[in-house]
Amino acid sequence: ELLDSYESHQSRRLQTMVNETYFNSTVEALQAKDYSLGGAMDSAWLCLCGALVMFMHAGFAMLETGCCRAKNASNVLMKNLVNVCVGTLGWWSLGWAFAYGAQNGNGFIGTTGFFGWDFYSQDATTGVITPVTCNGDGCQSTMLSWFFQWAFCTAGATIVSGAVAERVKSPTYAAYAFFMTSFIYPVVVAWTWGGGWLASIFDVGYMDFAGSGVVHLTGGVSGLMGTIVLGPRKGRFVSPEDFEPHNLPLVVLGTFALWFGWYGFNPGSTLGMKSANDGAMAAQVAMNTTLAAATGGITVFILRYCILRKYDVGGLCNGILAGLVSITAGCGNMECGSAVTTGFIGAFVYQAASMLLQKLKIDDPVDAAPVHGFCGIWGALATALFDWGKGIDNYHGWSGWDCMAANGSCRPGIGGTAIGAQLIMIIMIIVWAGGLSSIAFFLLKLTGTLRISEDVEEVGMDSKHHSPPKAYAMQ
Amino acid sequence: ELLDSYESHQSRRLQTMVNETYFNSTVEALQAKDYSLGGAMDSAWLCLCGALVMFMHAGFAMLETGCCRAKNASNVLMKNLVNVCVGTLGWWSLGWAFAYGAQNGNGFIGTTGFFGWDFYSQDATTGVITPVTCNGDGCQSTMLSWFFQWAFCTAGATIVSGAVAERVKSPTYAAYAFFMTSFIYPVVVAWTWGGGWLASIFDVGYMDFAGSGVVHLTGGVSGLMGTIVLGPRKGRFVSPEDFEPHNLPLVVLGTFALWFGWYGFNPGSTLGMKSANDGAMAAQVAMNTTLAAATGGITVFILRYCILRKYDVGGLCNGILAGLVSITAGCGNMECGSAVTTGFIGAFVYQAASMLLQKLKIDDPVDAAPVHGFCGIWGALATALFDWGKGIDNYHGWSGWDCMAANGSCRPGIGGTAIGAQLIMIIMIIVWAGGLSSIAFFLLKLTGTLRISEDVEEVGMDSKHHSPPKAYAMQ
Amino acid sequence: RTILDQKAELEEYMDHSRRLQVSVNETYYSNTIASLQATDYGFTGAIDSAWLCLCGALVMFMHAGFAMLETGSCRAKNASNVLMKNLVNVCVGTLGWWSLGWAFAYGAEAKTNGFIGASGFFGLDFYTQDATTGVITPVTCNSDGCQSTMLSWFFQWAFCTAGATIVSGGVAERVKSPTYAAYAFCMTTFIYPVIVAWSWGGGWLNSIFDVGYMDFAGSGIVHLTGGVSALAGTVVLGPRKGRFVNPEEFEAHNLPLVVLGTFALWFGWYGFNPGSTLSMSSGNMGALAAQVAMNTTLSAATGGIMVFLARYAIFGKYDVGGLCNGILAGLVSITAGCGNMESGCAVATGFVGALVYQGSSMLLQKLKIDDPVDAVPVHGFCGIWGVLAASLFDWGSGINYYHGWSGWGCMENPDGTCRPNIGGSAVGANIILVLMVIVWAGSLSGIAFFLLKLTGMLRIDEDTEAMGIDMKSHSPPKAYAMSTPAATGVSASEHSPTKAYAAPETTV
Repeated sequence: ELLDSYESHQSRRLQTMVNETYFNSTVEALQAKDYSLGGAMDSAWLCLCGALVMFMHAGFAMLETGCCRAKNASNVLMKNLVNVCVGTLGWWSLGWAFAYGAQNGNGFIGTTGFFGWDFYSQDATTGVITPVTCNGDGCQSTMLSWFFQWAFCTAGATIVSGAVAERVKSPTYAAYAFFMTSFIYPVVVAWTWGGGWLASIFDVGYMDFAGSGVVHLTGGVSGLMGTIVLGPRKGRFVSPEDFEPHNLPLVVLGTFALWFGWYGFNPGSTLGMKSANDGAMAAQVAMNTTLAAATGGITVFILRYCILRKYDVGGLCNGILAGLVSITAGCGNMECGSAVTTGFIGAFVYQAASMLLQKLKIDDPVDAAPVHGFCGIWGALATALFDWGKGIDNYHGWSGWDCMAANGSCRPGIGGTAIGAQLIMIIMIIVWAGGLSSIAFFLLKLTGTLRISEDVEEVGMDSKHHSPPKAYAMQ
Repeated sequence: ELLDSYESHQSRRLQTMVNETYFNSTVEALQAKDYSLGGAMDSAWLCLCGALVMFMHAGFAMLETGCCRAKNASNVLMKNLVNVCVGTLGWWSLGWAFAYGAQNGNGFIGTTGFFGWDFYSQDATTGVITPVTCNGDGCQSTMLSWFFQWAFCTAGATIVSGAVAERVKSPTYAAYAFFMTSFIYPVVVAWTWGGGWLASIFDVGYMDFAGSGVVHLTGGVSGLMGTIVLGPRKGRFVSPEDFEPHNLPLVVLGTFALWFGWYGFNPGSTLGMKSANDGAMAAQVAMNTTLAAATGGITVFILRYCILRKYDVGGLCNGILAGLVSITAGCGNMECGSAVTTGFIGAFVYQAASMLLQKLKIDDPVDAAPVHGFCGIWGALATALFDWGKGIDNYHGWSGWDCMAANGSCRPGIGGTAIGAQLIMIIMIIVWAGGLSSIAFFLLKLTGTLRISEDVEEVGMDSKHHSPPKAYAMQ
Repeated sequence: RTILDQKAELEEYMDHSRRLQVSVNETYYSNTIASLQATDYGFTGAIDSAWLCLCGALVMFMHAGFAMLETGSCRAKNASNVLMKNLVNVCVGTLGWWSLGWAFAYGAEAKTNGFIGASGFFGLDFYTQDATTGVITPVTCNSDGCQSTMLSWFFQWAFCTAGATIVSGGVAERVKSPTYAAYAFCMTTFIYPVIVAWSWGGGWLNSIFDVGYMDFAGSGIVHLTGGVSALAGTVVLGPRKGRFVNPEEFEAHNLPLVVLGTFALWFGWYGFNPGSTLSMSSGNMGALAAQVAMNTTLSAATGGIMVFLARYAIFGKYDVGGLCNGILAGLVSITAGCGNMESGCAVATGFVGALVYQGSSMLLQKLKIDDPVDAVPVHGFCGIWGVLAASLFDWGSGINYYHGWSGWGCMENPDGTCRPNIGGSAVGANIILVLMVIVWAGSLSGIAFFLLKLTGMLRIDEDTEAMGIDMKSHSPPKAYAMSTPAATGVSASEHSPTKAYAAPETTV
């Protein structure tokens, strides 16, 4: 009976012990739930951030329209609308596939996912569709990536529309926008964010958190080529006072809309939001973005006042944008003091570039090239120069708050290499986007389809080509 | 002694074993945390998406104002503001209760929750308030639903304000807006989203993910009735050039704001964000919304250019909206190629309807009926025609990526029934909203309180009734 | 038998022990559960960050609203200047908040000395770095979860600069721009942060009367601070020239901008109020945010329609600007109490707020105080009302169950029972908050503006005021150039007949 009593006692205790099968299935259910919540968080974050980035189109449209003359206002508005519509179809049909499709090791261009094919898998027999791709980190739908990156792609293309405003033929620009969003920009992305050859260059890789180089420099240098090939607007350097912004409230509204949208552009570039680290990164990015924007704006404003002895609201707006572009690459791996410095230097870069273009009689109606091109270069450099690490020996790059490691210890002396990688990225973007864009614009020029006739330019595109023939009828 | 040694060995091992009670309480805490996180995610998602939808009011206001004449600009702005204010009170006092209150099986109208009563439960003795209702899926506050659906309700009512602009008496319109938001629209919702008779019709039920029919068709057909009963603005078909948009930048700004807000309207209609499936659905919705908008815009633009040989920015804007309205019902159960097709056809539907109204000399100042009414019909049809399934036999409907099942297997041959259900929904909305609205407008006409006097129409409402007497004083 | 039986039983035991091996080892168990808990913990950090980053962005968009509203409400000849003032305000304010403001407001010292913080200047100490490995830890964790200090900095930055912008409306069209920039720096580095230190920062108002103030999203802390400072500014500056002689010249020059600004502000308020949950880590936080969103909506709509009706009753005209300001009055009124009121009270708050706004707006007119955008009635007077309403309309059942910050339960004694009869103290605490904000912000701003006036740097000269600041000091000299090439004398006069419309402007 000793045994009996022992056994009964024991079995009672045993019944209250956890069986491993039960434990494992319970834990798996909890893990699956967490996994699923992670997917939900990512989607909510990127859908909303993508929407904010999309609202930057409103900003671009208002800013560019306000900066141009009233007689072309409708046309500038149209260019922005057409750009986003055509760009969407370009990104859907070819762009995403070139940028983010599987590269099969070529390091240069993706080759799968045209027209949104293969974005989900369908069970051949049951017909059940699985829209997400899962890996160790969690599940994201390919469509999520498509949507978020779409907003970036069309934003990049819109930059060009500002530079060529008021004199480019509209259908020509639409064709160019398709080319930009389906080939020029996607290939740059394929090299970088898409995991191509620049991602591993020099064994360190480029670092461009949200796209000072990938998006803004690509747009800026293309815009510069466009404006050079087109030549200045008639009379631009004869009677410059005729070319002043026709509606400053629109300019300021556009600037605020862009700044607002940038809180999707930069923080959203964490590309996920499922851990406290993602969250802390987004917070840091938001803070740095804010500081660089404010510093850039006020610095350009003061510079302009020193030069002109007049308040220049348009300059203040462009200064804010210059600060924003400058911080876009390095917002993730800089501390706040460096962000202020980046914005401060970005303001000088912008102002100098703007004056340089003036001097060279290159007519960029909205200063797209100084803001997005030159500050884009500066931003891509700043991200390597102002990296968090302790001096040049502890480069952090994409590793966030920790050094880039090899075999578990920090890799020493890679700061210089990192700067080199940035330089290669900058040069390659200039060569690729600038080269292709100038070829495209030059060919269009040769065929005579690039620039509107003098007559139309004189009268204004609105009254010649638009219905209604004017953007305003205030009386 | 064998037994003794066994027991001591066993008990030592047992001490490191986990007690089930302890385990269960730990697991419950984890489950409760996940459950709670799910509620937090839902709330964050719907609060932010609701805010985006609310911003559509800014879009409507800018679009409608820009489309009208400068002399009535203040009045149009006012109509939009009054609409949202009055509509809020209508939705709070009666609307929500009719739409989402408990129907007690009548299938027609809800009867609880007037004035936000019963939105939370209070313990009679301790006074502690419990604001959430929980079920197996998680906890959501009724106030969350109220807020998100409020944005939809007032947006639906605003559609009408565009159609009747520039000639309706303002207090009359305010009264109508109250009627719309407290009765006409809520009853349509009660039939559909509220779980009423259309939800189970033909054993398949209607399918309208975000409201092509429920919101847009309701608004569009009501607007059409309003504009027919009111008659055209004086001189509209005599000197149409006087009725051109007075401020195109506002029109474009409004379009971008609407498009932006649509990323709350459509993706937010997942009504939750607590699993990777919700997230994947939202991503798909965002992608489809984008594609249809862009396709619709560019197609209308090209159509108009073919017809007019002029660029028509307003047409491009309305084309974007036509695409958005068309995809609103089917954004959740279509693949991207179908979304492009839906937008493409929606553009033709819009353009044809717009020309039809012109031909019939029905004066719809902002083309509200073609955009929201006709494209709303098309959208409700498209959602059944372009369902994911493999042909007509695997209708998915609300089931997401899987077929509608009965007893665990796919229900065959219900695609036709589903189309029938959509037709019934469309017809019932037209009958209900169109009928009630036309009766309301007709009664108001009989009492002479509907339309402003000829004198006021000539001079402009702003200078007659507004302080300040004009919307612009640019000099 | 016994031997055989015992053998069988022992074999059974051996069998049993094999079964025991499949039950769970505690170390394994603990590790597994800890990793699950860590994931959840990480989620709360992620969701907090997503929520506050997005809500902060919405609040930031209120600057667009303020800029459009103020510009539209002023005269065309000063449009550029008003736009500039708003832009400069946010840029300078950002640097002010970064350099000193955040440290004064949220530095840890505020909790101990009760008055002002003193750590975190220039964003220093916002993260910890391991001295040897150089690894950076950007978050501070407690039992609720992890939040980065930078998250708080960002979200509160949007509030700080929004508060300062309120003043820019009150002093518009006559203040010297550099002077205003200097004042904005002062506002964002000291005046506003100290009030925050007293309240949200955990200072002395937090525990006053043993109940503490209640101001959920800042009717008092943000709006009253801005409103009373604007009052000080506008009184010291004096009215615009001719304002009370021919008022019709001072009407809004661009109503679409006013309405656009109003919608942008309303939109941004959904970051301002719901975001003030300051986290989103539980279902309760979500429910609170939903309630806040609903109350915000109701009060805004009620305020707007009430002011509109009141104005129509008084003037017999539709006043769109009044409708816009009514919406803002409703929003300001509900900002303090949106978290501890039910929906009927929110409607009542907006209703009363509309009357407060209209009454104070007429009072200022009568006193010949010229507030171009009615910043003082909207943000100052409705701010006061909002703070009072937050304690008067508390959820609890009667005066005995004050809820305050406790959400949906009563404020409790240490032993877990409801504290009786603290409703009166709560009202008192909020009155103290109102008075202290008025005294602090009003007097500091008044002194600042007065000193600037004495040195002659406050107000633009009469010549500039008559001509418009844009023409005198701006490049380009006017905000709008809507006219045709022909009208501005561009070379293209031969083509001008093809232009279909004439210029609305003639230059000054």
